[in-house]
Amino acid sequence: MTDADPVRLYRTVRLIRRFEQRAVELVHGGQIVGGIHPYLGQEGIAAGVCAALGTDDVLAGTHRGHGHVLARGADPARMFAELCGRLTGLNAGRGGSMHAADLSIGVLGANAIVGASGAIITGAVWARRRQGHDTVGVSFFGDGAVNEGMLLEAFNLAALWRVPVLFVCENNGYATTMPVAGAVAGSIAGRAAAFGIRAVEVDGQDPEAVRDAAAAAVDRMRAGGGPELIEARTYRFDAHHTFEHAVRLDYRPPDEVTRGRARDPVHIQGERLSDADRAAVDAEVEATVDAAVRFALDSPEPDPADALTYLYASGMTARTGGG
Amino acid sequence: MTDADPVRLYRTVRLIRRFEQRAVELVHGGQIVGGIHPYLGQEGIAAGVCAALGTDDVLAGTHRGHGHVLARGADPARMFAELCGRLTGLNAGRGGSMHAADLSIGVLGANAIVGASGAIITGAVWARRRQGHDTVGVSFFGDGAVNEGMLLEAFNLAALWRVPVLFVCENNGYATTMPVAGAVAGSIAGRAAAFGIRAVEVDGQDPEAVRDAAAAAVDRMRAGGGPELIEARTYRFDAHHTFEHAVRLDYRPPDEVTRGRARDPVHIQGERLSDADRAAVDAEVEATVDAAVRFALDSPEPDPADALTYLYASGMTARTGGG
Amino acid sequence: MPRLSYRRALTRALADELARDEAVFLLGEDIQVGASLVTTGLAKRFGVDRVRDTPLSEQAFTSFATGAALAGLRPVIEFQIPSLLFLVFEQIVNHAHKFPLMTGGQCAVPVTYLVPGSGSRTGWAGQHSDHPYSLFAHVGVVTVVPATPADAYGLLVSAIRHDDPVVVFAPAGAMDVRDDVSDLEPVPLGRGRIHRFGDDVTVVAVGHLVHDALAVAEELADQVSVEVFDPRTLYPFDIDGLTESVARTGRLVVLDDANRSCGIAAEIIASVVERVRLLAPPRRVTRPDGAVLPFAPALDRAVQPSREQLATAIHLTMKDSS
Amino acid sequence: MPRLSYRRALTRALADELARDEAVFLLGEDIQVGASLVTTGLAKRFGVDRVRDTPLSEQAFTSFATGAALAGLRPVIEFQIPSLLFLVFEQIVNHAHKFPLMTGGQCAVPVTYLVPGSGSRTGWAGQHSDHPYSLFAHVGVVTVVPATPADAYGLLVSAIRHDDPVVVFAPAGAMDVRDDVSDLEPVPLGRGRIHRFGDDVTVVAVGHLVHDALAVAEELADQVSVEVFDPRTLYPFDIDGLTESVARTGRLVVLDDANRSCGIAAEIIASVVERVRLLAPPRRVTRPDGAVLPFAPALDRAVQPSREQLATAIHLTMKDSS
Ligand SMILES: Cc1ncc(C[n+]2csc(CCOP(=O)(O)OP(=O)(O)O)c2C)c(N)n1
Ligand SMILES: Cc1ncc(C[n+]2csc(CCOP(=O)(O)OP(=O)(O)O)c2C)c(N)n1
Ligand SMILES: [Mg+2]
Ligand SMILES: [Mg+2]
Repeated sequence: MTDADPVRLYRTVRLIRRFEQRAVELVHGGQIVGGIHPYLGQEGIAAGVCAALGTDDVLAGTHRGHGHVLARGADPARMFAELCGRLTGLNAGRGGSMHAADLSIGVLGANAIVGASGAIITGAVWARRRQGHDTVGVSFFGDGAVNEGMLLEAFNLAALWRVPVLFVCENNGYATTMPVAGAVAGSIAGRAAAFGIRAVEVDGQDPEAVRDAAAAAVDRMRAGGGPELIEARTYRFDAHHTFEHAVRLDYRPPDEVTRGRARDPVHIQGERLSDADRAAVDAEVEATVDAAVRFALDSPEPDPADALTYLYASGMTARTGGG
Repeated sequence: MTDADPVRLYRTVRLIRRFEQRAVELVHGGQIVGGIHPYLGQEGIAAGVCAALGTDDVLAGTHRGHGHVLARGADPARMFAELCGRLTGLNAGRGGSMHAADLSIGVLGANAIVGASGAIITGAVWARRRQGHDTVGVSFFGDGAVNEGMLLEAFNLAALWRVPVLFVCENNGYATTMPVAGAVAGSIAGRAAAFGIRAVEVDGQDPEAVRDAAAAAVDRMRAGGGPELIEARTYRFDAHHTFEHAVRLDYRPPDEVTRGRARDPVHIQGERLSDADRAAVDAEVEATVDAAVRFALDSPEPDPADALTYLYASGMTARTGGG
Repeated sequence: MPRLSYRRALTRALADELARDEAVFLLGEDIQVGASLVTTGLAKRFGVDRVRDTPLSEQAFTSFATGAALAGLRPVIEFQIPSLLFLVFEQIVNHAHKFPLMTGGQCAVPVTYLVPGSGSRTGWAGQHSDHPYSLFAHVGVVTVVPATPADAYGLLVSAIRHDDPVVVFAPAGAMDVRDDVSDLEPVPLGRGRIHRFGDDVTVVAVGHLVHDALAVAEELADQVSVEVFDPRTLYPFDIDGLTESVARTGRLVVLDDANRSCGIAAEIIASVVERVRLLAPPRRVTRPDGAVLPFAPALDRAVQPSREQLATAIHLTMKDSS
Repeated sequence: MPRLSYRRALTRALADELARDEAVFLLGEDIQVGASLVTTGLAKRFGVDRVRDTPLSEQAFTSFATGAALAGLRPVIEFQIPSLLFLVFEQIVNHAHKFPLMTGGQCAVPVTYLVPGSGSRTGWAGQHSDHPYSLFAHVGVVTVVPATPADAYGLLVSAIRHDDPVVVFAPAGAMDVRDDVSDLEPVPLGRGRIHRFGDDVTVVAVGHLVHDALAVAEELADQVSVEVFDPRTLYPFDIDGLTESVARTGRLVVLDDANRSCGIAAEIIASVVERVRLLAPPRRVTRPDGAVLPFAPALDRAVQPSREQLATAIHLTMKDSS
């Protein structure tokens, strides 16, 4: 089911890039409250992995999660609306940047807790397979997450029960300000391998390399091969969180940042298109993003009276807090 | 500082064996309330490891913890008193079987939560070294514990910060009724190795083999080599918990039990002594254990009025629960 | 009428729900063999795929259940020790509980967390003897503490069918209670039960303590007429049912095997005094603040609320209002 | 007099204790750079060995602190998010808290858990906006929620010097409060503070809500005389101080940014009505039951207790007793 089209892959990478740049502007403009963790620089990973998925598959993301949701095909307009806290948002304005979800396309959600998604997606994939679907799942997480016990437990569970989950570690060199070497004893790939999980490293800045690695893993998983891990080496082009735009935290050497930003997935994939194709995609993406932002900003905000509407799926209502 | 004396090693193994057998009797007699997790069959591990430790070292154990406490040199009389809930117990009757501790000799405690001791001991060793001691630590745990995220996190922390902790996995083939193969993807030693922790497997039924492996590890650790892991292959001769003596749970094939019990650390180490030495040790241990049980049963019970005496180390008192 | 033990009532509830609904499955440690004696026979009857033994990875299997629930199944997890709920507190409270709201109503997380043998199991000491139900009432996860075999059956069935997460505490002190039960049926969540009518004072008792409250009520029957109210569900709490009772009796005593500060007893008192003018100050008999159960049996008992304390509290309440 | 922000007061407390006592050290995520803006400059001054950045392994580093405390040190852990306390709940409640009793008094576990920015940080949504202090009051871990810069300094210092575990919540809503402070000194744990005297009603407000309570009290000053009581420590609670206040005013309203059921507001009401006969039923203004903070700012605000709700509660309380 892999989508091998370089143009569509470029479009996804470009869409995420422009989406994130606009989102940062909306943060600065006060339309997005609370800030975001920009996915800038890491677009090739979400785009490449999602190109290898079929419609029955599911994924779960991270705090740096916009790219995963968009690459899987969520509506950018409803995504912007979510970030702006609007009723038309994917989560009706209840989730925001760190919880954007679209279960209708198998996006179980971004997740603000580092390392949390691995076990959740393992359970979801296992359940869907029991229900007769040929589902595989993807759990995205950062280099920091491999130090969370809950994720390592999930590695074990998925391997033991041969649940086809592709664990995708986006190694951008830092967990907030903590460099990988200061946090990870041994290696990331080696950690998965210890659970009998096949692990490969891939250039996360090259969308096609990611796609190919993911496609091969997905094929093996669908054939019954059990979970796999991809460590995608990447670099975060911007701050850990937009909060850093106001408060300078000193932890990445400027020349490292320069070097890191030099390998840009948008350019790498863009080079593979004709100038005409690329220009067409860029224009189309620009129009999409423009319209999406407009949609979001024109959308109504939810009514404070409905603040607890979705608290209980069972329809139970909560006692309010007034005196 | 390794104690290479085979007689003393035999004495420890024998002491634990007889202690546990008597403890089981006390459970059946109702003098020990709540039951115990007998260490029977695994005596060689605690005995062997502790023979490799010096006075400044610290250890933490498990729910199956009597052997660790005794091997480190705690008074068997006060240990029995603890199991019987007496004021003279190591913990003044407050801890019981799963929490027996003697901080005066570096036993930070048995621990009822599987996988919990690894990080605690890592912190304790790091702290003592900062205070100028040449301390190494031992964290005992079972094969079930390697599936607990908190223990895997501790592996990472100890390896990263090069804290000399010897992780001793007592692989007795089962976590309660769950066989290792049903619970551990990959291998136990491989899991440690993934964190850059040197790992060896050893015959846990041979006390000298355990001692030698531990001594070599402790030497390397004192020389600055960072944490290590020993996987000691062993077999639990008795029930997971004495509760099983009343309720038969069917999970170990009888012939497996027979085979497992054939390799007995008491016999293996006993064979290394002259008959006279062995008889002398046996008699001395018998006298010790007899006296210890008497001491325990003659000891007073704590006063219910003091039920919360040690609740706060700061001396804070708790509001009581009466009406 | 057949006599059924509380423990077997739980087994029956699990079996009936496994049989009724393909989406139901069990997860836990040693549940195939049935080490807790609750899941006995279920693996044989329903297969090891639906009665799944897990490695000791509480956080992962709790979140695994969340994921399976998101995909439409109805997992039931057995926890061997109440304090294991501390270990998975994040996974329940920060994930399972929050997903419906955070996704804007896109999903439900119908997971049941069952703790057979909560509270003191004499001799199991500090880390095995907690009764942390008030924590779940605080965070707003449905919390059930059945007192009788019929309620154990009926509430567990309702928990499994409920579309939000539910924690079911089966107190060690109630596990061996037996009762004549004619027909077993679901018991609605959030509805209390008056076990004994009385005129002078309403005693609210939680879980196994219902039986103690009934015993004390009988003991004092010639001096004071005690009504015994069993909330059964601690969250959401049947405040209407309780208010009706206290409005009649005018007096309130709560008997609760949890720590005192911020426990369900505090909530009950606060909710009642917000609504009803009492004839005497309310009283509560609870564990002490910050309780850790010491090992020695006499100390373990001393930290738990007792019948004597309840009788004293009832007497004092009557005196205060005379 | 120098003006000091609440945030800087925390920094000052950490620096003073690091300087005063070699046994003190800090652990946490991104504390060397100072991502929370609380530990700024400390790594440079005291070295990276005493201001230790950790991997994302909350459970391990929390227990590492327990071990270090058992060996005689006094660790302070910074948690970036209140819900990380859920992740280490077991390690704090089942280990650090229980060790002294379970070992029969052989040890102490003097660890401080500091959460800068607890409660709602507008726009951080469901998993970053909890205020779980009542959970710690229930289990019996010392729980501190300072409202002012001087108290933030003084209570954090006392927490670090205390021989048992202490959780310090520094509400996001208070972090930017500035105050004139002359001399900073330790503030005793367990002692409340009356911020404003009044005759008609005692308002107990927790953390940042103290400032809201004071504002409402001023607003209503010509109609009702409001006393504002700040418990500062939620466990152990200064019930004597509060009883004295309520005995004078005869009325009680609690303003609390935690979930309603089994929250500290319930405990305060229960503790007071056990001791004092009120002139009107007590009232509480809290988050709703089971609250999850929705992302959209207006919804986020709607779930938190408001000044309007407090003013209404005060009015109703006065009316009830007239
Ligand atoms: C369990 C947990 N611990 C800490 C945090 C706070 N936090 C949010 S993102 C982050 C860094 C994550 O690093 P990494 O996993 O490498 O992902 P990246 O941000 O680099 O994409 C931290 C510490 C959290 N959200 N969850
Ligand atoms: C975290 C945790 N999960 C579950 C339990 C219940 N439990 C106690 S011992 C045990 C099995 C432990 O197996 P293993 O680690 O192999 O040690 P063994 O009993 O074989 O010595 C279990 C499941 C527990 N005490 N702690
Ligand atoms: Mg990273
Ligand atoms: Mg084992």
